[in-house]
Amino acid sequence: MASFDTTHIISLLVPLLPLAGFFGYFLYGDKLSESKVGTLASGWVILSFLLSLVLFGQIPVDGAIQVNYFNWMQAGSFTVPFAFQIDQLSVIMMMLVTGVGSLIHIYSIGYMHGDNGFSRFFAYLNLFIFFMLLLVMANNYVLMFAGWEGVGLCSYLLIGFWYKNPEYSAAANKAFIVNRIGDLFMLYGLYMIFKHFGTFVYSDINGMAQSVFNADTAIIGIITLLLFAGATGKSAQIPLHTWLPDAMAGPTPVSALIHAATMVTAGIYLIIRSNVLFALAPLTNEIIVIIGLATTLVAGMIALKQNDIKKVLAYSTVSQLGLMFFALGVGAYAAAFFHLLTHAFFKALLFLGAGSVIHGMHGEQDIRKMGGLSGKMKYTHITFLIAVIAIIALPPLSGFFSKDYILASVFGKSPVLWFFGALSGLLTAFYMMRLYLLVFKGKSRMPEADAAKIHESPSVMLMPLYVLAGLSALGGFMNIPSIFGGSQWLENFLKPVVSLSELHIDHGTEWILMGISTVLVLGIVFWTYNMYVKKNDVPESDAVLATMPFANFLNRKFYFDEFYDAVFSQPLLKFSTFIQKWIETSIVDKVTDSFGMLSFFLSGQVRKLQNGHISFYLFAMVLGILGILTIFILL
Amino acid sequence: MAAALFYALSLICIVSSLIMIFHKNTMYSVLFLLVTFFSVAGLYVTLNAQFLAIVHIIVYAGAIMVLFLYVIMFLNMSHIINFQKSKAIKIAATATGLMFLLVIIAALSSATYNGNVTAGHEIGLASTLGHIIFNEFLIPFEVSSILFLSAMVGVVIFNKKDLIDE
Amino acid sequence: MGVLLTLLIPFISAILILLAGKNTSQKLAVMSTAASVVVTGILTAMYFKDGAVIAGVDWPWVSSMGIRFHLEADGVSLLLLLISNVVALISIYVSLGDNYKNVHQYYALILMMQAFMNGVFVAQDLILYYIFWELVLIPAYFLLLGWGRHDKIRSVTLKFFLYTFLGSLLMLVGIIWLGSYNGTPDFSLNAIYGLSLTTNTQIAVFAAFMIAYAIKTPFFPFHSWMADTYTAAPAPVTILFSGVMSKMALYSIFRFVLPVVPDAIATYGPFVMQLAAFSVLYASLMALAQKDIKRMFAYVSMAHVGLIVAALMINNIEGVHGALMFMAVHAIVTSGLFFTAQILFRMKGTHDIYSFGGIRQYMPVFAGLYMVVLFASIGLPLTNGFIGEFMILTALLKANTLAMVLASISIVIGAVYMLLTYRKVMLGQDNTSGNFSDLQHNDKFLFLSIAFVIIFMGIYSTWITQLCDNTVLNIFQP
Amino acid sequence: MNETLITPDLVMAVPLEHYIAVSAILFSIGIIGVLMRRNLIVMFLSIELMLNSVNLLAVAFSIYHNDSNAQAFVFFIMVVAAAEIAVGLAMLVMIYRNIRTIDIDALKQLKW
Repeated sequence: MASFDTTHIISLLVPLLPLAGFFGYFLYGDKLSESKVGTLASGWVILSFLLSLVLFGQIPVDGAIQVNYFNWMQAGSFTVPFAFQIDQLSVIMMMLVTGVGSLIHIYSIGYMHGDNGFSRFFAYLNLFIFFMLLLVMANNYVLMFAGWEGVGLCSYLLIGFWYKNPEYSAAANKAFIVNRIGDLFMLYGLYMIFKHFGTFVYSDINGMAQSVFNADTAIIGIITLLLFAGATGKSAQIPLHTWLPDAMAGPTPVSALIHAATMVTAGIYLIIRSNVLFALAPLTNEIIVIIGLATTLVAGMIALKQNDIKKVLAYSTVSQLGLMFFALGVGAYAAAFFHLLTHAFFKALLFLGAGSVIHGMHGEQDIRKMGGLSGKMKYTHITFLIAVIAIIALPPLSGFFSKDYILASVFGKSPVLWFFGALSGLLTAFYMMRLYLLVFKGKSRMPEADAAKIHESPSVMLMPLYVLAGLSALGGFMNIPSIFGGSQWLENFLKPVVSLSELHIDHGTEWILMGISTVLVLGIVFWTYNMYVKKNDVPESDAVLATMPFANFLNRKFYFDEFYDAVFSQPLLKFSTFIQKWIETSIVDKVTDSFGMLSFFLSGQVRKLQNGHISFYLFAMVLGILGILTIFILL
Repeated sequence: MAAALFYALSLICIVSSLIMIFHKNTMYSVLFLLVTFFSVAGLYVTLNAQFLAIVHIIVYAGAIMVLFLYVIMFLNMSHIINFQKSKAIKIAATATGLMFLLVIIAALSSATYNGNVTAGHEIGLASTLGHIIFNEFLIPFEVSSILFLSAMVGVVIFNKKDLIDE
Repeated sequence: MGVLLTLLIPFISAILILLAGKNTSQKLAVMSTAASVVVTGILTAMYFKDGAVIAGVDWPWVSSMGIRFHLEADGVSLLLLLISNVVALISIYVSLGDNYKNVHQYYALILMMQAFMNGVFVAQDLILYYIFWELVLIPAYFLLLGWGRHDKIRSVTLKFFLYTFLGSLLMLVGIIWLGSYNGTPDFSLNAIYGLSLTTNTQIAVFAAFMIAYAIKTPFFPFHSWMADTYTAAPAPVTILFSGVMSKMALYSIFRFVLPVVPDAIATYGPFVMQLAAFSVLYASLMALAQKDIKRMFAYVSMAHVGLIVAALMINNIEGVHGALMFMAVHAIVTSGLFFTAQILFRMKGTHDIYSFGGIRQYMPVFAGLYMVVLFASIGLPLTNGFIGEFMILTALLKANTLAMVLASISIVIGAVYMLLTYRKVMLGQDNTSGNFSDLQHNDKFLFLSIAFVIIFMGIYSTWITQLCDNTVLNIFQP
Repeated sequence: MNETLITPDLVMAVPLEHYIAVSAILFSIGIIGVLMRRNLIVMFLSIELMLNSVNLLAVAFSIYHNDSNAQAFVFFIMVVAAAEIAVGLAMLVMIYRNIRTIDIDALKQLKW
């Protein structure tokens, strides 16, 4: 075991501090006041964020910090170390997790005010931060998987946070189980990795990838496909995306932290982390492109019809994640990661803004019943607007840079793909504008009494909004493309982890593409403005959407839930009952019991010989003697 | 003459025992068994076993038969008893008995024994037997008296009415 | 002598309890099991310190038959002793919360069972082993018959007894065959290890042993005694059954099958492996269909032991280590599960899942601890359930893909039934009235300890591997 | 009493096989009697007949083999037979008292 220098201790403290917060709940959760609990819980994460900053400063230019603690599992040739690898990729993720995490902690102090489970909520959030840090800091797939499942657990706990509501706990179950299906494939991938690599450590695997690939080309393809299947579960890609919209049952800060900014991006992190393997699996990459594209378009279309403010954002998240996978599939790892970061900022902001709206409206989530909130919730409105502009990718906010980067990379691969990517951007623009306009603009569509009660959120909730708004606005400057004379800092920083994407297109084309998409987005903005604000007869004007072909199809979210219910859930339950009824009781038990019954039957038959008739016994005796004598004679 | 005597006695013996088992009246059965006993005693005499012949008559004809008769009188059963087994069982019983006979005959005919041993003159005499019983078999002899005693006690206990009723 | 102590302490305590009567029985039982745990702990510490096998006693017994009274504990035996005594302690602790009739007899029988089970794990002579193996059945029988809860308890008990007993008879045939294989009877373990058997003999012995173990473990299709027995037995006894009694069979596979009949395993091991893996899937599906929570946990336990059998059949170092790890894991986790069922039972007097609901709001501590056990059972990382499951399935993929796939589907199904049940029982609104005070004193302490061990083993588990390492290496590199 | 009341010639006039045959026949008749009658008393009588046939055989062998031990055995057999009959008849009386019949087929309680 390596000696413990400061780096060891710091990198251990980063995840342990939030964990301490979790265990602290058992010590002080019931005893301290709300504000103290909230401050403490946020404090752990903020400390952790600061330590991440320290580690950020310590990263060597061309390598990673490896910190080994002890062996987690060990048997023969099978070893899983409990060790961290802090490199460029993970340190940014750490900062993202702890940074956004602390903002959301602070926000929650206001949002969860007065809730029965106030301190429990913070304990869960702290635990989540711990697992997320474990996920991104691990130096091997198994430890990463521990974090991976752990965040799933926290997601389960937080979605079902208001456990008295059976629908919420059902949503929590669904989230966990669907994730588990993905995790099962991921586990297969892990087993395959051990079978062919004999280790789980990233650096070893990356070193051996080429030789394993040379030995059998199919293996890397299978492994990457399985890992990707795991990623579809966690990152809510088709066909495992159905849990994420339901997951909105949790408190809104949870949606912002887990289901927008951090956990759901774990799949993208995983693929970037394994980019050496994925680079060797062209077939997998094509599947990723198809799945990513399908997800972004399908989710975008479903989002058009949603009326719950959080559901719209949830499908938007699915759609954006699909876009990231799309980018990963074409090999634009840095672009995907860039979008991951900017998306984390503006989507967290959107959710927190939505939370602020819900908070202000005392729990109302239906956008048809909102409208004209811009006057009543000024600060929320401004920050929300910034986020919307960022997500629909208007320059110069962060979303513009990252989405443009993706689209530019994709165009280098194939213009057709670019078209679909741009289409997804237009869908985004439409539903986000619809959401924004219905909520903040136009006339108020709620009863006067309710309207009067609407209030701006407290400053403890607004402060994180400001910070995130700033990040959403300026986050794009992390990676200004060369076309604007930027240095592409992020991409260069990630170089030790991710090879530079080679899909560069010339600047002229890039300008044209950028122009086309921006103009189209602006067009959508005006169209929606006309539709939802000018006409003033919302939501009836949504009839336009209703007359669209497949409207019902969209409304029912492509019947995914119904399909899964009919094809998997119900048959599984029926099948188990069938087995219980027909195999277990009718065959297995019967066969076993039949041995007992057979002996009962035989003894019953033999017992008839002992019928109590003396004359019968006498006959039996004589015949027996006769038989014995006969045998003696014959012998 | 002796052979004729043997055959006559055997015939009486067999016939009377057959009547014994087939007769419906229990009383007659007992009486025909008595005939059988006497003819068996006669056979003992032809075998020069006078002492056993006498004991036989005393024990069987004297004691056992009297017991049977007492019981019959006691149970008041001198009438004809009508319960009979079914024909099939009777035939089966007869067949079984005949098969038994066949098997025994077969067994004995296949056995070899030294037939040329001269018969002893005096082994059947009371004095000879008395010597044997009181020398070689003294303890069994005494034990048999205990057997009688216990049989007596047993019988008394069996039929003590108040013990049963309790 | 330390090894002998692990047998004598519970046995003598059992007699003392019988003599002392009802009033002191609880105290004596707790003290006795605690003492056993301490003794085993000291032995384990000694083993870690010296690395040498803990010699026990080696007395001649039936010399003409080559039978010796030979006890000895190596690493694996120590692990199983630890499991057995810790589970016995848990079982006694669980018992404290209930009132049993003839309480002194009850505790005496539990301790007696513990003593005999300890004997199984340290016997170095096959006949001695067999005697302990069967002796376990006697207290088990009376515990089930006397304190079981089932409307047909007699037939359940009879089925349990006859089924497991008849299975063991085949094993006796195998033992005698092995012991007299060389002409002069010698049943010592070393002699058995030294035999060079023909392939056909190996197959016959393998079949004879495996049927006994398949019934005791149990796995599909030899499990039909299990669900009724586990459900009918009082919770502490169920904990002993699933926590230790099933381990007897698993340990025996490790000790008496793997090293003795390698050729037979090479031929038929994959079949047994796939059968056991199928048993995992089957039991998981069965668990999904149950409405009785204790019965469901019984099938969960069956799914887990199926996984262990599959791992043992891999017959290599990684697989065996995974199996041994999972034995320790399973002992703790099922204890926790059945304890949960018992706590629920105390509330409402039933195990029916549908008669519960909304308990979490009254019993937050219980809800949290139940959740720890639940997630350990479905193998969430950083709980011990993950360690064993992951080690086993990794090794299983290398050995047999079909078996791995069959066994691993339970990862998803496990999550389904566990979470559905948790939701039904703990979440939502309270739908009935009942006695809902949160865990108190003993129960809280015990449950916290179980949860602590679950998480501790989930993070730091290599000590179990180290404990078993020498023994495992001896088997695979003689 | 004259010791030559029955001479050895007289004894040897009939071959041993004939004695065997007679006792075998008697024994078989006894068996038939036991099997075919329902009357307990007749069954007892048949048993006596079988005992007698055995005694006869024993005596015959004893004479033809010049061995007087067999006759001692016969003596003891008679003793045992007498005791047996005494006890047996006592039981018979008791059975009769209980079930008011001596029909063997009425005794069906001889099973568990």
